[in-house]
Amino acid sequence: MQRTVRDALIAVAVVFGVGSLAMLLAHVSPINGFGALLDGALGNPSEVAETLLQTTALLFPALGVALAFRAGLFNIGAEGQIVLGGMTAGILGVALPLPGLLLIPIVLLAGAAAGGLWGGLAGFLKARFGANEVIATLMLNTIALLLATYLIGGPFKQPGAGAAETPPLPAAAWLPVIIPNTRLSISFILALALAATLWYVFRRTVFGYELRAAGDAPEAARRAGIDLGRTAFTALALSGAIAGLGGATIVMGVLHRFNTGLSPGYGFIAIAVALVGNLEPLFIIFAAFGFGILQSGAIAMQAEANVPRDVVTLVEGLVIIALAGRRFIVERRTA
Amino acid sequence: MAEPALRLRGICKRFGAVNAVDGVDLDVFAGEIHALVGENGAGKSTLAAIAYGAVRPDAGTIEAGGTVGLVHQHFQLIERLRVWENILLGREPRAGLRIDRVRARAIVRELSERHGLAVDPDALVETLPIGIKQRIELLRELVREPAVLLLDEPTAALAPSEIDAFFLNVKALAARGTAVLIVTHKLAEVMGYSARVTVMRSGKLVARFATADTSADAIARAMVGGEVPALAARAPTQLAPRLTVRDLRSGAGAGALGGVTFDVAAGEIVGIAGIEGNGQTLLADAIAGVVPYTGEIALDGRPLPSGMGPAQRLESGIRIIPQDRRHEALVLDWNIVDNVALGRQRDPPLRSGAVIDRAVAQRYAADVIERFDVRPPNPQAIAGALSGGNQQKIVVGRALAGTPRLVVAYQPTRGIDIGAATLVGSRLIEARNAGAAVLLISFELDEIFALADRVYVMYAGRFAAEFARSAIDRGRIGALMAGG
Amino acid sequence: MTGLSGALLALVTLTLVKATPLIYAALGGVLSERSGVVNIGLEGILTAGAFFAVVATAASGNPVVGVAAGVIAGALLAAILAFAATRLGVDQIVAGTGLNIVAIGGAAYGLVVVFGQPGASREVPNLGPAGETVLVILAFAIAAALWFALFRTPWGLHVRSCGENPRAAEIAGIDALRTRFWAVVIGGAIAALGGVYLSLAELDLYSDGMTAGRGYIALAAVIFGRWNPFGALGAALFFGFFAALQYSLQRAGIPSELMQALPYVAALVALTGFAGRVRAPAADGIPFEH
Amino acid sequence: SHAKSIADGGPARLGMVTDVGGLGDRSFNDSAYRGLLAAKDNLHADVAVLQSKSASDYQPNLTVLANKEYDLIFAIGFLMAKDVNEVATRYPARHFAIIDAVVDQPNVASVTFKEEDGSFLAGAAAAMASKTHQVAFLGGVDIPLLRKFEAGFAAGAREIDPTIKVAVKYTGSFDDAAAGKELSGVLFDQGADVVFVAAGKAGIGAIDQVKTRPGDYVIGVDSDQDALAPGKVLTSMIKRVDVGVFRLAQETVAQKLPSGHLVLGLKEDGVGLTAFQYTKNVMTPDRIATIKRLRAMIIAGTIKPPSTREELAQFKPVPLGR
Ligand SMILES: Nc1ncnc2c1ncn2[C@@H]1O[C@H](COP(=O)(O)OP(=O)(O)OP(=O)(O)O)[C@@H](O)[C@H]1O
Ligand SMILES: Nc1ncnc2c1ncn2[C@@H]1O[C@H](COP(=O)(O)OP(=O)(O)OP(=O)(O)O)[C@@H](O)[C@H]1O
Ligand SMILES: [Mg+2]
Ligand SMILES: [Mg+2]
Repeated sequence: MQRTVRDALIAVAVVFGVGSLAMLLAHVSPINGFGALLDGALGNPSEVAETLLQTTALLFPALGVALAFRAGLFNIGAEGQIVLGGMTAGILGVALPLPGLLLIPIVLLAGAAAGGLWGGLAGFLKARFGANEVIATLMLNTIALLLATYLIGGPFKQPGAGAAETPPLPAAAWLPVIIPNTRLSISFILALALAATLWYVFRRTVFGYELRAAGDAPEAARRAGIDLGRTAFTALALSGAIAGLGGATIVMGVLHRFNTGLSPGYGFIAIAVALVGNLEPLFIIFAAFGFGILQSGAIAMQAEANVPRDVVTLVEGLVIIALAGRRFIVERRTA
Repeated sequence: MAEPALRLRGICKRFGAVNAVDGVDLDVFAGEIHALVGENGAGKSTLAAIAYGAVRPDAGTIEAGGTVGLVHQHFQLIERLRVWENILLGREPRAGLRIDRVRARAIVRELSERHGLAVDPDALVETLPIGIKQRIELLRELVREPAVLLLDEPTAALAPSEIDAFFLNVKALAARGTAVLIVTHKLAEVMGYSARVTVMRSGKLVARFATADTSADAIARAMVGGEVPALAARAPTQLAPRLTVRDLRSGAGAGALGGVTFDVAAGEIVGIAGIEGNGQTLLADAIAGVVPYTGEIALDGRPLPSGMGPAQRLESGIRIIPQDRRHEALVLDWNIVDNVALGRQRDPPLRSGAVIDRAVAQRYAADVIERFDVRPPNPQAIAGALSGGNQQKIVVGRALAGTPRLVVAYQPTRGIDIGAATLVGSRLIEARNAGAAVLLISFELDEIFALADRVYVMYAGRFAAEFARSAIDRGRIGALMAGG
Repeated sequence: MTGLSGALLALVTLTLVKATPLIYAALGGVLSERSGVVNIGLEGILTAGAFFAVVATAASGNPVVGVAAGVIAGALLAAILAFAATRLGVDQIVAGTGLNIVAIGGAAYGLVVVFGQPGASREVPNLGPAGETVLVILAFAIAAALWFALFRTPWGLHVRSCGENPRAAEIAGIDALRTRFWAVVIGGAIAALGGVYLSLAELDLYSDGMTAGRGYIALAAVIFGRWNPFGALGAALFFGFFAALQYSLQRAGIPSELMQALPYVAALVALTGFAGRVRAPAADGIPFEH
Repeated sequence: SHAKSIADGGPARLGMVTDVGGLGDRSFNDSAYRGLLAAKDNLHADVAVLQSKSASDYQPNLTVLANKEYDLIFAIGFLMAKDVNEVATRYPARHFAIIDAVVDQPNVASVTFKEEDGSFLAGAAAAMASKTHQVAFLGGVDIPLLRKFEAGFAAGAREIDPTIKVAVKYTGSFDDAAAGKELSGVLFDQGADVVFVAAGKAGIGAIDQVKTRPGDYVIGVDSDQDALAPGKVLTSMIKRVDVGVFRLAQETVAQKLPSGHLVLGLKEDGVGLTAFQYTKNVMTPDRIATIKRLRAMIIAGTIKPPSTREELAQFKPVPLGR
């Protein structure tokens, strides 16, 4: 708890400190800059809805990244898992002739399965061959993007489409909107529910216990009957599935089509979100909301205060560096 | 007398709450071999590190009449570099920009010949046996021509013949004027080679003898500082076959397990005596199911195939007290409750459905804390913050909880104080009395003699002999451990 | 005949063009990892090199000044990672990931601050064909020099010992943290030349996203090249060849994505050990404290 | 949140969202931006530009501008058609404009161009300049919009030289300058000596490529790219996105909120060639005269440049009657 508060304070300090410096470089008063950012993120209900949309998009992969971290594994591949989850949802959402009540859960699950397959592949390589999961998931990111570009541009190309994207999803495959006249869909509720579930799983279940043991003391866990290979596979597959589910919700709830550019780097920013949330699912909700404010407010900041929104990317990266010293060191040294 | 080559005065060093070294004075003279002894954790390594300059003391002065060399208790070699690279690291001969490799090899060869420590300069360290690695450790210090040489348990991993050769070299060094301080647990070495001996206990200097004027017993009494508390009494038990091991082999090269056959009955403690590195680790790991092996292991007549992992073995009632509690037994970031649950997380009533029953976990932890006198008696205490002895109590308590069928205890009292060690020993005897089979693997003969009903002596991956408790012959076992 | 040899020459040239940035980045990675610091931030270092080379060239009008600025920028960015990895003892991989994000965001932001426009800088005088040739040759020269330095000089032995067992290195009187720090910084300077090549030789401007994942391919080349400068050089050329081939084969029905995926798949295969045993330096990625 | 609306005499607030090509493409997005800047300077409008780095940026960008009550919101590029449609539905009180696509909503104005007409002239110029009887087209992504360039260009070349060889390649993206450089190199190596590049940022790479190739030319696109490599860019097929943007801005300032479909061709000066300022040595006065004649014939409807590959297959050169 204390650590979480401290991490959050560090993150806030980096965001405002470095953000202000960068704004001064662009000859913008930080008060105007951050004012526009906050106003753009939270100024009216429709803006809050957009912020929650960004929160949701970050929450899924952040939960996935956190799950892997808890098992002592670094899933740097959420970005690719989002792409494949989204692609699968995009293709199946168009292709499956099912009514909405069936279509939505099936397509969501298929998206999760695709992400899970991708994460699981890294997990399999680790469990079977001891392949380093960091490099594996990193490589699989690009492979996923190329695969999607190939499939969407080739075999599954929308006739006459101008971009690498699938045809629009039928309305039956759209996630129901929860605030009228906004884009905020039930995916937000789904993400919150998932966070709560993960919280319970980590805290209470045998599975969560074994996952944490494998992450915190692998050799002790192994001798306590925990199969490290299987844990690595399961953790990375689940981590990928959660990110893939996130990708599917972007396609079904936001874009209503799959486009290879569906994620502006959510999978990477999710690392910062997971770290700021100290890998605790319930704290991660708040971290995701914080980053959601940055992501969505940045657009208004650029429009209204003339600060390039890239400043937000810059500070997000710095938050990751600032918090890289947490927690993992112990475990990796003893591994 | 001449000026000492090494002169320590009033050395103090604290680590947190621990007084590792507490006001120690020590002189080592040129040409002298000075032994430093004491129980685990007495502060010997810390004192050596301070004399070497690797650890800064909180108080006290250090004067040395020249270079000080230190051979570490734990090997510090770079496995994937060559022998000459390890020995000359940081003082490579140069030819222009490059390392003069011809000269480097020559230096190492000359050094190795001069000290009678044969090594192949071009060999990769990772391919070498432990004895040779120890030579490299020594050569790495000798290349600096130290005036003072500190040796921290240099023979712990050496075969007896290697030990003899090693001391011949040390004596030759001393004869050439080097001051030698040697930390050791082997009183025979102290009696055989040292001129003087210093005894430490709990960071303090408690005795100093001229070796010629004392006896091993006197030194031992000084180390312990009084009488050892009494162990639990062994009750007569009904021996019933439990563990059978037939021609068990595992691993390759130095430290491999080369085919052992034995039984441990329920109600019996079988001790395996031997010097570290003679296959004991693989023996314990094979029974634990964490290394592949050939041959047979069976529990109550049920064979345990090589591929069977720790989970099923735990389920069949096998409990292991591993050698490295910090890495192999505990999750240091976790509290006592969660650690006590480790390994039992799938067994009801701890597991209820997919969930861990926290009330049961609390009860388990309270039980271990109570039976083993864990301090502090707080179930929420984080394992990593406990002292070594208290950590070990949790590991042993967890292993002995319930009714284990077989307990494999690997150095169960390593690095813990005599009180805690006695408690652990008593609990092992009680488990035996209650019908568990106990396999006790130890490098320390005293531990074996105190606890075991039967003893096997292990050497080079095999059993050299078997002794019943009534027929234990200290001298004979010592010789067999050394390969004699 | 002349058509064929002309096409072949074009392919060789293109291979060199595509491989050069990868060679620099991979060599920087080799040096860093040999000292025990995993550098996931190569992509960010390429970005910084490319960006600051253009900024300095725009300011001075002289691309040679740009080269120097790019190299210094890469070294400084690497110094952030090096400092975090050695003095703060943080998780290098997490920090490296942050580094990439910082560089990408920073360069995009910098474009607006320096050039007053987002997306791409204006054109600047570039190094020209002669300069480009020098940079290509220099890549090979640095590979050879790095091999010599790592495997023949005392400094190289010290660096490698820190990557294998920093505690042992310290016992031998080597300051492991300082050695690691400078290996990462020099590695960053070398890697940055790859970015300089992209912006001042292959093109004459900086544009967002121009590194296009080359830092990650370089990481693959480090592994595929087994942490050896010549191995990394070979791997970079191999990947460069397929990048070049992709243009010629584009209309031959082979999807270009397949070609582009090749380095990444090759790295996966290398990781599984199918292509022979790969062993990273023993202490690669593990924080160390005195 | 802001001071005065246009109705109260305040400045018009004009927002613009670029596609993933982004500003700095020296072509499509930049051209639109010039129109916006002209509106700022000449019409005293407040302007804001939001760049899109990926497809998922389109809607948030449009939504922010809608939330901030911009008077007219430009979506630059057909990639955003669907998103404009959705946001326009959600914000019926706001006004939008989309370039290069038609969105059928009362509060959306659509602007498209007759690219095939301008490209036809570019093809004619290329055929006249070519010594190898080989010219080439390098597109961004192989999509219907780009095929209007491709078909028009090939037809124009054949109009001048019926047996000319026209090679066609696509870079696969609009933002990969390096790919533009490499692929244009390949086309030159294969014998083409004039390459028409319609590939966004990739075109910059092609211009870089041609700088070192004596006797070869590229034809620029969208913006006037002639000065990027004087003498090496034969001409640019400009597409006056800026004209379209400025016209809609004017209507907005005049409080006539635009809607409907605006098609800009040669006649409206929506497309056309630049004036061969640096390439007079190849583009002799009589060649320029031919281009002018062709332009007149297209405006008059005598020549109907093809806009698809199918139409191109049917295309027959029209006698020029010189
Ligand atoms: N770096 C350290 N941090 C904290 N405590 C330490 C550290 N090093 C040693 N200690 C503690 O200091 C005490 C003395 O340790 P030391 O290693 O000197 O004992 P020793 O006599 O060499 O024991 P052994 O016979 O087991 O080698 C022990 O309680 C040990 O746990
Ligand atoms: N290497 C180390 N690094 C950090 N802390 C250590 C280290 N070794 C020991 N400690 C800490 O020093 C304290 C004493 O440890 P030590 O193992 O010496 O216990 P002890 O005094 O021998 O206890 P006991 O009497 O139970 O055997 C503990 O708090 C332990 O966590
Ligand atoms: Mg102790
Ligand atoms: Mg010691």
